[in-house]
Amino acid sequence: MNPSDYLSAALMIAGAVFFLAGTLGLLRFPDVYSRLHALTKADNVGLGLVVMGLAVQAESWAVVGKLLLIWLLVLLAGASVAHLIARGALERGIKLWRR
Amino acid sequence: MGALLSEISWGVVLILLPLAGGIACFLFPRAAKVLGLVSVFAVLLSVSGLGWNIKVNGIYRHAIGGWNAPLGIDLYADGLSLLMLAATALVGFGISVYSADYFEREDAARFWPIWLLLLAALNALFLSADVFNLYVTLELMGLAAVALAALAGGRDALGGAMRYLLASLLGSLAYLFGVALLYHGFGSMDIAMLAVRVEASPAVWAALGLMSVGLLLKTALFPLHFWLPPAHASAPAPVSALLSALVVKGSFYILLRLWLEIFGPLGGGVDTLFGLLGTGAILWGSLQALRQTRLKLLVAYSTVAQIGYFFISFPLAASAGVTAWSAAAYLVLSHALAKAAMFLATGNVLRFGGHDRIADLDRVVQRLPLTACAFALAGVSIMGLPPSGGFVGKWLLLQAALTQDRWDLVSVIILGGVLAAGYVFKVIGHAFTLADISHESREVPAKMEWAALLLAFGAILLGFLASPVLSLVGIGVPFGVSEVSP
Amino acid sequence: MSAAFLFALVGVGLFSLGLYALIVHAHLLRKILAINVMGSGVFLVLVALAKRTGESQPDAVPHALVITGIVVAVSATALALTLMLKLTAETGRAELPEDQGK
Amino acid sequence: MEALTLLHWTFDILLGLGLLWLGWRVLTSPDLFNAIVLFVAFGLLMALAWVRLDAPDIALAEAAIGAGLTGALLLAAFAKLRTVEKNHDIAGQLEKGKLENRSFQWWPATFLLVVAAGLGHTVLSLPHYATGLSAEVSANLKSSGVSNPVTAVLLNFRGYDTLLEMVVLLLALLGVWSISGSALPREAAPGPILDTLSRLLTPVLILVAAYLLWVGAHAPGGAFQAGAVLGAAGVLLLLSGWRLSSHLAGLPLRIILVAGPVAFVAMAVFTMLTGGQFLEYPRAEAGTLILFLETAATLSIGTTLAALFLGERPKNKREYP
Repeated sequence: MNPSDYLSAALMIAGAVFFLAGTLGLLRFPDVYSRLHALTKADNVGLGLVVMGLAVQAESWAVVGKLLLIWLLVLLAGASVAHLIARGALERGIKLWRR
Repeated sequence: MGALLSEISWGVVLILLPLAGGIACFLFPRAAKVLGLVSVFAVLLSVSGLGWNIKVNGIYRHAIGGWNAPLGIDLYADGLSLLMLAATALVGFGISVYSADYFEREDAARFWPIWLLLLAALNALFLSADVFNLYVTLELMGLAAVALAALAGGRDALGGAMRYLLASLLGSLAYLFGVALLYHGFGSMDIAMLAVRVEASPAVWAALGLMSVGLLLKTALFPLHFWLPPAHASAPAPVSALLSALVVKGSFYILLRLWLEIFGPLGGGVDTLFGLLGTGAILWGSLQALRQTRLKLLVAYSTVAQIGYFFISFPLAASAGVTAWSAAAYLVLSHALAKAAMFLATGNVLRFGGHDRIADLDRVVQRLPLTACAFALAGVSIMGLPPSGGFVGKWLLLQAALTQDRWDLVSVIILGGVLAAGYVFKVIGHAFTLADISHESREVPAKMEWAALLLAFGAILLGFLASPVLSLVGIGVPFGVSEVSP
Repeated sequence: MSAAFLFALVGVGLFSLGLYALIVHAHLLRKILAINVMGSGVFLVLVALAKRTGESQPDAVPHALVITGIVVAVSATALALTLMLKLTAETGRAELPEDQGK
Repeated sequence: MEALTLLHWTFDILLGLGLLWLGWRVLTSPDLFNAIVLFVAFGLLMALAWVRLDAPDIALAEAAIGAGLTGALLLAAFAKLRTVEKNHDIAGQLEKGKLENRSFQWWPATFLLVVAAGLGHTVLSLPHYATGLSAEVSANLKSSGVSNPVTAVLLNFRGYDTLLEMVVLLLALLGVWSISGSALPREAAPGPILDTLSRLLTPVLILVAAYLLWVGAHAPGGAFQAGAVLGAAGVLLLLSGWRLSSHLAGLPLRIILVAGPVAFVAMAVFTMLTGGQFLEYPRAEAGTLILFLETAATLSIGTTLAALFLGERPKNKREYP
């Protein structure tokens, strides 16, 4: 193992922690809006860290470009879908959770 | 001329022609009827071309892509394939002529492309020598058949089609599982190669079980026939004819082929089981047919019964191979013609009187004499009275049973004939009875009457053609060599 | 025992689960899902056993067969869903006519 | 190394159990909508299993078609089912759909346990080492025109299967159109986000499809995966309210739908007229001809999948007088 391996391992483990947190939020949060919040926030960052971890290992800039493209696409899709779900929920009349 | 005939690879033509025809019908819906009729007629000619080719050169084999099995897929045709292709082309042509007047405008634009693709699927099925390729043709055939069965719309047709689709998909999946086991057990999908490599092992037995159940479900052998009567009885008449005469034969052909090449030599009592189920089908189907009050359902249950006869050949084949299998082949052919004629005649009655209640069939004989005649002639073949194709088939079957002293099967064959006489005469009797209820009557085009009559004539004519037809079927020795020759 | 057989057994399990659901459930959408799960099971058997080559490169033929199978499955699913919708529009219930009122 | 094997085993076993558990939940979850969402998740887990089985081509196809498009079809059907059932005014029908989950039935369950045990035993009885046709495939890969073995099998060695498969897709569409009839395009107002998203993503998806098509010759990818991505672009456009203009809904649309099968038939006729067998490409041009076939197939597959998603045939008033 050389230093770059340690770096990418650290990045990817950090990413996995974010995924774990997001998943926990998805399962434990009380209503659809807060679940979406937990999911998208954590997953976007988590995926970003994983992509960075992989980019460290990449053999060429083209691969780095592809990885970044994947991240951007997931960001775009994730944000839009979260918005659509939230809007759908509002239209259905699902109330915000208040303590 | 002869050189040209043998130079063209007619098997490929038989697949591509209806395919191209179907696509053309889809692209130009206004010309669908003309394009469809031309394509089906061309298919009929191409089958003659293939027949000529096989008669002169023997077995037809075509390595697609030039690869040869096991890497590539081969097309294969012997006498048995030729018989199925010819039956499909003949019956298909008769039904097409009928459909040209039956479907109009938008309905014609829906019917023709699907029917031509079904024809392509059937031809591809009868020509395939590869078990996975057969799966694709099975799915093609199943989806086309379901789409056609749903053409009429309405609760009954849609419900029937839905049930048919689920049964068909389940059957294909079971078959595909069998393909997976055969391939992973013996490293090939080519039937001839599998025939050489297969030896008794759990994989083969499981494949036999899965493929048999899947194909029996699609062939609607008792007690897996539950989907057939609703689907066949609620479809438009020409579609019922196609489904009963041709589509159930497709899956039966695969089963027969696999049995002859791969599973038959293994033994193991499955043939006895098939014989029992066949017996059950004959008795149950005939009794149900007798009970029906609607003509179309009666004809559909008659199909359930007649399918049983095909399976009586399996237990008889062990020691009278050629006779028993020739009987099955002859029954398949004559049932295709006769059942198509019956459904088309039923369609005429429905169109004429607006209903198909058997009790109110009174004026049919006077007003639709040709249709009544077609129904009666087809009935002669279904009952197995001489001279008819049905008679030859049942006679051969009786011969095979008698040489082995299988009196149980002899009595089933005869009893089935008597029951068939019962339900055919039930219809004819009502058609002759005068009743004075007046019906709204609609004109039935002459072509529709003649199409039914000519198909029925074909079934009768087969009674005189036994030896040429059987010698043609024997090309390539599909049934193996046996001591009894027809 | 190897990964090939592990996944092949999972395939057998999925096939059986799907068949059970196909028999037991009346709702057509559920039956369609069941057929799809069964199909996945068969595909899994077909591909898992292709890994028995003993090399890193598995047998490519079953892979191609399964891609064909996936396309066939989506075609059949589309047709089945359309039939289901039309039938429901006629009868008001997404069940086979004979199963209704059971 | 030991640890790595152990890790692989743990992963595979968890994946297998996850598949079975999800499969069970799909088929028994009381709520139909949940069942569909779980089915999509099941498809994604299947894709993971394909990766573990060294089948990246199938993983792509599964994710795009098995999970993605089938999921979209199921969800669309579910939404329509809800409207249909509302129209029929059967109150609580959907609630009933929730409760329809029948109680456990012993007879079929026992029967299927026996079936599963028998099949499991059969699978385990197969030889533990078998090469299948891999030797033949690699021996002929050079003359196939492509270097991805799966593409070689799909488009060359067993190209005839693929021809029939294109017809299966076409037939499904014919069936769907025949059953559901035709309809005038409905306007839909999806809102700005979906609109922007589809504007941004459609060109990207088309680019990805073209890339998959091209790369399929030597790496995972090919006509079906590309077609599925193209189909996804179509679904996205349809969701955001876009409809084909009625000038194009007739013959032009139909020509694109049949482009794949027509290309195959044309290729078959061409190969036979030039003295070869059915679909026997001249060795030197095999790569180019395969790319041509795949391009036509991709267009047809994409369009057909999107059309299947839409359901009704787009109406063209001049079609039937």
